[in-house]
Amino acid sequence: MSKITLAKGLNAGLRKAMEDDPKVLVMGEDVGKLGGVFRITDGLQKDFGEDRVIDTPLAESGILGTAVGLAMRGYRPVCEIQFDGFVYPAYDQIVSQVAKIHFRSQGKVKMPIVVRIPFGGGIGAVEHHSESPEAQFAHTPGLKVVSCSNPVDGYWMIQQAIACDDPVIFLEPKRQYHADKAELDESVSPAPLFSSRVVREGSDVTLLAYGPMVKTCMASAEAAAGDGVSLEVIDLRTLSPLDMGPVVDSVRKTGRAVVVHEAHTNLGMGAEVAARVAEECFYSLESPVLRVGGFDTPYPPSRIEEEWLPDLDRVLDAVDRSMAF
Amino acid sequence: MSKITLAKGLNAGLRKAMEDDPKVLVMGEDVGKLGGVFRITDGLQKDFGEDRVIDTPLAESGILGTAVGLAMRGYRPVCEIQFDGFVYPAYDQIVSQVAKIHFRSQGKVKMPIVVRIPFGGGIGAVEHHSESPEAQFAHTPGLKVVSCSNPVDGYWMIQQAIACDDPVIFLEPKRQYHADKAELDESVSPAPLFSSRVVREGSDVTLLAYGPMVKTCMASAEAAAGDGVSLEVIDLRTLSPLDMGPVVDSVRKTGRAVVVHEAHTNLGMGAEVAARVAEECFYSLESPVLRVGGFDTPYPPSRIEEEWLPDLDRVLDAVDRSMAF
Amino acid sequence: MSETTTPDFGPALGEVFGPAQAEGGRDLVQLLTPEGERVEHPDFSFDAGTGVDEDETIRGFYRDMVLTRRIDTEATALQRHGELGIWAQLLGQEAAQIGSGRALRPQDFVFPTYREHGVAWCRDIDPLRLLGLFRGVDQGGWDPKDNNFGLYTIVIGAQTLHATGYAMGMQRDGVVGTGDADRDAAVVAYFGDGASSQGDVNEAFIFAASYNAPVVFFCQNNQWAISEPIERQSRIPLYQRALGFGFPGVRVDGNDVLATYAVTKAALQRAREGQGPTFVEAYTYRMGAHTTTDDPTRYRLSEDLETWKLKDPIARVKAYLTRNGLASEDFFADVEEEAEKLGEHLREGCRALPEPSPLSVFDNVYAEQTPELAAQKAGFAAYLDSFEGAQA
Amino acid sequence: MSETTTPDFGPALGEVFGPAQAEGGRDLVQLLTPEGERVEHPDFSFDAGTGVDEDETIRGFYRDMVLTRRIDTEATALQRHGELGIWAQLLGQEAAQIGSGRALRPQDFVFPTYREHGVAWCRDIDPLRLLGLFRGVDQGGWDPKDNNFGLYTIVIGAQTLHATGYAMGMQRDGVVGTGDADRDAAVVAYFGDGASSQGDVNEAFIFAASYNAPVVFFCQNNQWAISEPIERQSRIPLYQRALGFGFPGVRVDGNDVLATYAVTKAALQRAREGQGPTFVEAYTYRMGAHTTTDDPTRYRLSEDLETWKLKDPIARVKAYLTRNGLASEDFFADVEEEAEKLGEHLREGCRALPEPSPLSVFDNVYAEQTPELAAQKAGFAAYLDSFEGAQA
Ligand SMILES: Cc1ncc(C[n+]2csc(CCOP(=O)(O)OP(=O)(O)O)c2C)c(N)n1
Ligand SMILES: Cc1ncc(C[n+]2csc(CCOP(=O)(O)OP(=O)(O)O)c2C)c(N)n1
Ligand SMILES: [Mg+2]
Ligand SMILES: [Mg+2]
Repeated sequence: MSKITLAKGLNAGLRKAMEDDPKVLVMGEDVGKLGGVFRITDGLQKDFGEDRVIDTPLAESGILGTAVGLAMRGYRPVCEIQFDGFVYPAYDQIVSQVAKIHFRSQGKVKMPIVVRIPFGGGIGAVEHHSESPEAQFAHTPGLKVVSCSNPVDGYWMIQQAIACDDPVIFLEPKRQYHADKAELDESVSPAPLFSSRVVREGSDVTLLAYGPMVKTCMASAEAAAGDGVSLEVIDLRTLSPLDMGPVVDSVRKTGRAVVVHEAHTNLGMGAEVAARVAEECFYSLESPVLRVGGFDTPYPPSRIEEEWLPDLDRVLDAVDRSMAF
Repeated sequence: MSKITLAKGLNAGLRKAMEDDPKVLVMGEDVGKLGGVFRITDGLQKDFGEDRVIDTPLAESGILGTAVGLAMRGYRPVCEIQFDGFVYPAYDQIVSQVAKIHFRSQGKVKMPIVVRIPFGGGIGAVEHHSESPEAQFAHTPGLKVVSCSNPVDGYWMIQQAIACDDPVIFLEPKRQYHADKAELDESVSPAPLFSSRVVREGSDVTLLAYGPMVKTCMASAEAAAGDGVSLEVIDLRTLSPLDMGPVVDSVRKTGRAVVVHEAHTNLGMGAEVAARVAEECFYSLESPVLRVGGFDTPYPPSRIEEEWLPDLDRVLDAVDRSMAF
Repeated sequence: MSETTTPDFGPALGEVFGPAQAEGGRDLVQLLTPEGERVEHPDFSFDAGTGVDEDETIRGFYRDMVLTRRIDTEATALQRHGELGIWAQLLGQEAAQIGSGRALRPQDFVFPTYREHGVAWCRDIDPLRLLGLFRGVDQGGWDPKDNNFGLYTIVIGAQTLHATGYAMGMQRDGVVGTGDADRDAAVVAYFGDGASSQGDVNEAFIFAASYNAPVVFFCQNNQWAISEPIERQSRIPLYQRALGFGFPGVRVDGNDVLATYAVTKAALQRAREGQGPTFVEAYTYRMGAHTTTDDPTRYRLSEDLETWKLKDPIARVKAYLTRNGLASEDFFADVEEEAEKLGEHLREGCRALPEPSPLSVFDNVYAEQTPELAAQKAGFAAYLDSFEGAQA
Repeated sequence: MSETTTPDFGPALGEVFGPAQAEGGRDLVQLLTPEGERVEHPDFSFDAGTGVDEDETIRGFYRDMVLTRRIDTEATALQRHGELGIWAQLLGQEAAQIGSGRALRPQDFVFPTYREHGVAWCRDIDPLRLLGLFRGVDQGGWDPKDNNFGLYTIVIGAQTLHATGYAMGMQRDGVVGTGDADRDAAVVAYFGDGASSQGDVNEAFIFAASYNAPVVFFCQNNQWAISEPIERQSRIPLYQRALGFGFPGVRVDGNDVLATYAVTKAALQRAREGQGPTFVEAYTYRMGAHTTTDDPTRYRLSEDLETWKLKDPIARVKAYLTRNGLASEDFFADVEEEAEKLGEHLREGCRALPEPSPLSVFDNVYAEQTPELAAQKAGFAAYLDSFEGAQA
């Protein structure tokens, strides 16, 4: 057993997937010699060659569009989008082609494409480098959307996403890449890709999060415990489809829920979760599902990003409001 | 006073805006001689010339990108996207440039751009011609999103959108273009652009809709009245910002709400409205806000689109479920 | 400081503007004149292949074009009778499609737009299958793997990137430049003159050049993108676009099936041999409306139509065959009869196309169905049953 | 049927590949050699303008480049000291930026990328303002209208379309081709070699050509897009891209300030006169890292760096001025002193840059604030106050 970072977990997962299946390709800007600006593909081109680890011209629509053709030819492209804010030039290919070709062809053509997107803020970057575009993809039928929150999930989830015959938008919390290390025990088989997980049990309020905000929620729960407030934390992991089972069970127990994400609150994942929880747990709810998200403004200059991003205090503030209802 | 269709109302509104302000430009594919595939810009190039009514090369990103430059130069471009499904190639320019430039420039650069999008289904068209992309824009700070539901609103709202100094995504229910006629009384001054409106009073359940679904909800209310069920119908008109005032007032009164739209239910406008209503009307709600939307599948082949689209029966079914709660 | 006189920047604009679209420009490759006369070209010649009867081949082209046109007129009629929601006519583009389609080998792969009915014919797609999309019963009724013919793509230009990626896949599969004629393969990406303005199409050129991918970019310049003339998209001959990306471009008379065949065959050969992409501009004309919902009288002159009628792709082959006694009256009669049968097949088949069930919409959203969607399907099924119940 | 021999498709690939990037290729416009010798070019010559002292102008270029380089080294140091989050270095591209920047007239408009610090200098933007974006206190601290210099754009290629649209606006404002030197205006769109692959950039070429817009596409080919060499983006000299779109392209020695000035000035003149767009490829080299967070040793050889050091844009001008006695020791000393002062200005000014308030984020989302957002701001203000309270 070894301790690994999220970056290492993803890198090892990609390597494993490429070893297991010769059809797996990695493509994107600077993924070759450089190993990606975050080094997630570090060493892969050296070991698997330029035909399988492809440095592409600087054009995201081109990356996704050629990935579609490669998938039709039987390959399993893993496309790296360098930063969240640069996925939009590829948005048309993703929502009108990648997402629809299986449906259009009545199931005759599969699209086993993974779109890796380092997402979220908190790294002191300039504009377009801290976006959270998950809702724009989760709203699109035909796509599956997941986000890992820790090194071990990173290692397994990227392999599961690559093995999936459907297109998967794979959101990586870039702030966590080199943050914490965790034990990877290969002998423990992973949970299914499209499943949510209770990562901390509690009885007063349910915190729902994914990606970078799971850590924030765990810290909030720890702090709350000190004040005698018991928070249950669920790592959603899968955003489309949502795995509502654990969520409903938890809220039926606690009667209160707070959804936390960095994405803009308006029409963010929190809206969908809140709407569903309200519908499925109507009589159990002692207060409305509250949302703690990025404000409905563009992502701010980095000097004030920490104030803009949801943090422990804002989460606990929402918890208080929920319990005061 | 004259009776006009939505198509005529929009055409007349565009003409009025161009007469009132020489800086107003119309640009897009086939908007010139042809007057657009729906004839919304019919006759404008003839009367205002090729410099103000611009047939563009076949490239949506190019249309929006050049519109940004024209706006910086002091013009007010009104861009026509030929069909909803073809706005995605321009998605990057819209969400990363049009939406952010005013913020990026700390208010020094205004973006008075209107993006006209004929949206929604029900016209027996092929793939990509019946999409409802509103949520993907409403989630983006910096954009304002509105939808007209009738000829008179069409006439006024397009002029108000063009007069607005912020970028406005203007969604036109293409199915309604040539459907019903309405009296246009120029002497009656219009409601503010970013306001919702109660279009039918009722006491049992509140129906919330916009664009093409307003007509469906009005018909549903009419039918329900026959069965002694009183439905209040609100035409949201503005999707970002939302005008929650009338919605909250109504739900506090009825205690029940159903949101209706053609867009996919998952993360559609209904999710946001449901989340907000739950938060603002928690103690008034006698049942959870229910949603009637397009299914979470790609838009279907046209022979089954009528079954796929929300209709009177599905709305009333939701009303029943709401009242049975 | 306006005394500055502008120095020479290479090709003078006058020169560049000159041949733009006029008569196809000086560079048009033609092997069969509108009058039906064979002519020579320094670079390209019609070669049916060793051991293949040339006349037989040309009669085959004639048959293909007549039947393709019949598919088109029949489908147009079906739309008029309300059997199709819309139809994209190819009238006038038969030679561009048959000439290029017949230059393909089985192992090659085609990425069409929504108008490649003639190419579909060459790929042995039952024309009936083409109608499903326009009737609204499906979004493409064939399996691309069966005939190496992709589904129709409606988002302008998107398929050119798919084609390039597919060609990159062929390179990785080692079926390019092996010298084995039955093994080496290439891809053809069809697109229109209007599509040449899309970012995706230009990115496809970038990727294809960068990886030297075996793809032929086959542009049918039919002079119009709905109501917009080619001049709005490009002020120089379209085939010259390729020069900006570092691969060859050639303009061929798209109404000349022999020239289109010869040029496409050569371009495919280059691709298969590993020499990379080629841009082929088939210079033709959209004789019909953009689609059955379009009204061309709003934006173009009937005179143009008349001049192009004189260049009809089928008439010139018929003239060539008859004048040189290469086809009998019987031959032409047989083709006509075949066309009649085909028409019947389409008329009857169209009405018989199976209607989709409302519930089918949930089935192929994903290869691995989600519990969410399964539940949504069950709920909708129950809802629909509730009416059955009501009626019972 | 592989007996088919491939006919001539125009430019043989060998020929096309040939000059690709080697030594800038046969077509490089150069007026000042790396050794500091003036040379002639058939099409372009350095002309400071009537009544302007040429030596004075060249000394000015030298000063501009030295100060620009100082801005760059100073900002790089500030980043190392944690005062900036990141910095995009222009080391080596001074001549490309000063040469083109000085060719501008006040009424022209510039659309930069994130690296045009030298052009900003020419537009009289206080370099301090450039730091805000990289320090993270704002996203561009100047008003584009003040100096006709747009905000830095980070999404690769997006600004080339903005530039084209702005140029279309100039056409509508009647400030193109009037013959009035003080009135006629043009736009310069800066972008990089990597950007040339983006759909947006190619669509900008399409629109500019279609409307003959007065825009100069100024591409700094610094050989690298982060870790990817120019060959990944284009297998032919980039300036030839323009030929595919029907307007002239020219490759200039981007390390030669005189040649860059002459070529850009001529291209701008064409644009202002209404002759439409021009593509200028400034052939240069990114001597530094892509940004301060990049590590070029992972992907390129130090030898390349060494060869390019010999082509330093500043050294050659200094050599020219000294060898020909056109500048005194004092002049060079003064410039050095000025640079020192500038460095001080940046060091002190950077730390003094005003910090944004967390609440400011709500203020410029819209020109017309929404009730929603006003409420969100009020709520956040109250939330923040609650802590003040706590601390009090
Ligand atoms: C991205 C996109 N924008 C707009 C449209 C609407 N549209 C359909 S066909 C067409 C014109 C295409 O012209 P061209 O490429 O020349 O092909 P042709 O129809 O002439 O065969 C347009 C604008 C579309 N299908 N996709
Ligand atoms: C659309 C988009 N994709 C990716 C990036 C990330 N990125 C920033 S700079 C860069 C390389 C740009 O290279 P080039 O155009 O040659 O300009 P240079 O940095 O060399 O000046 C990349 C890939 C981006 N900013 N925008
Ligand atoms: Mg066309
Ligand atoms: Mg570069």
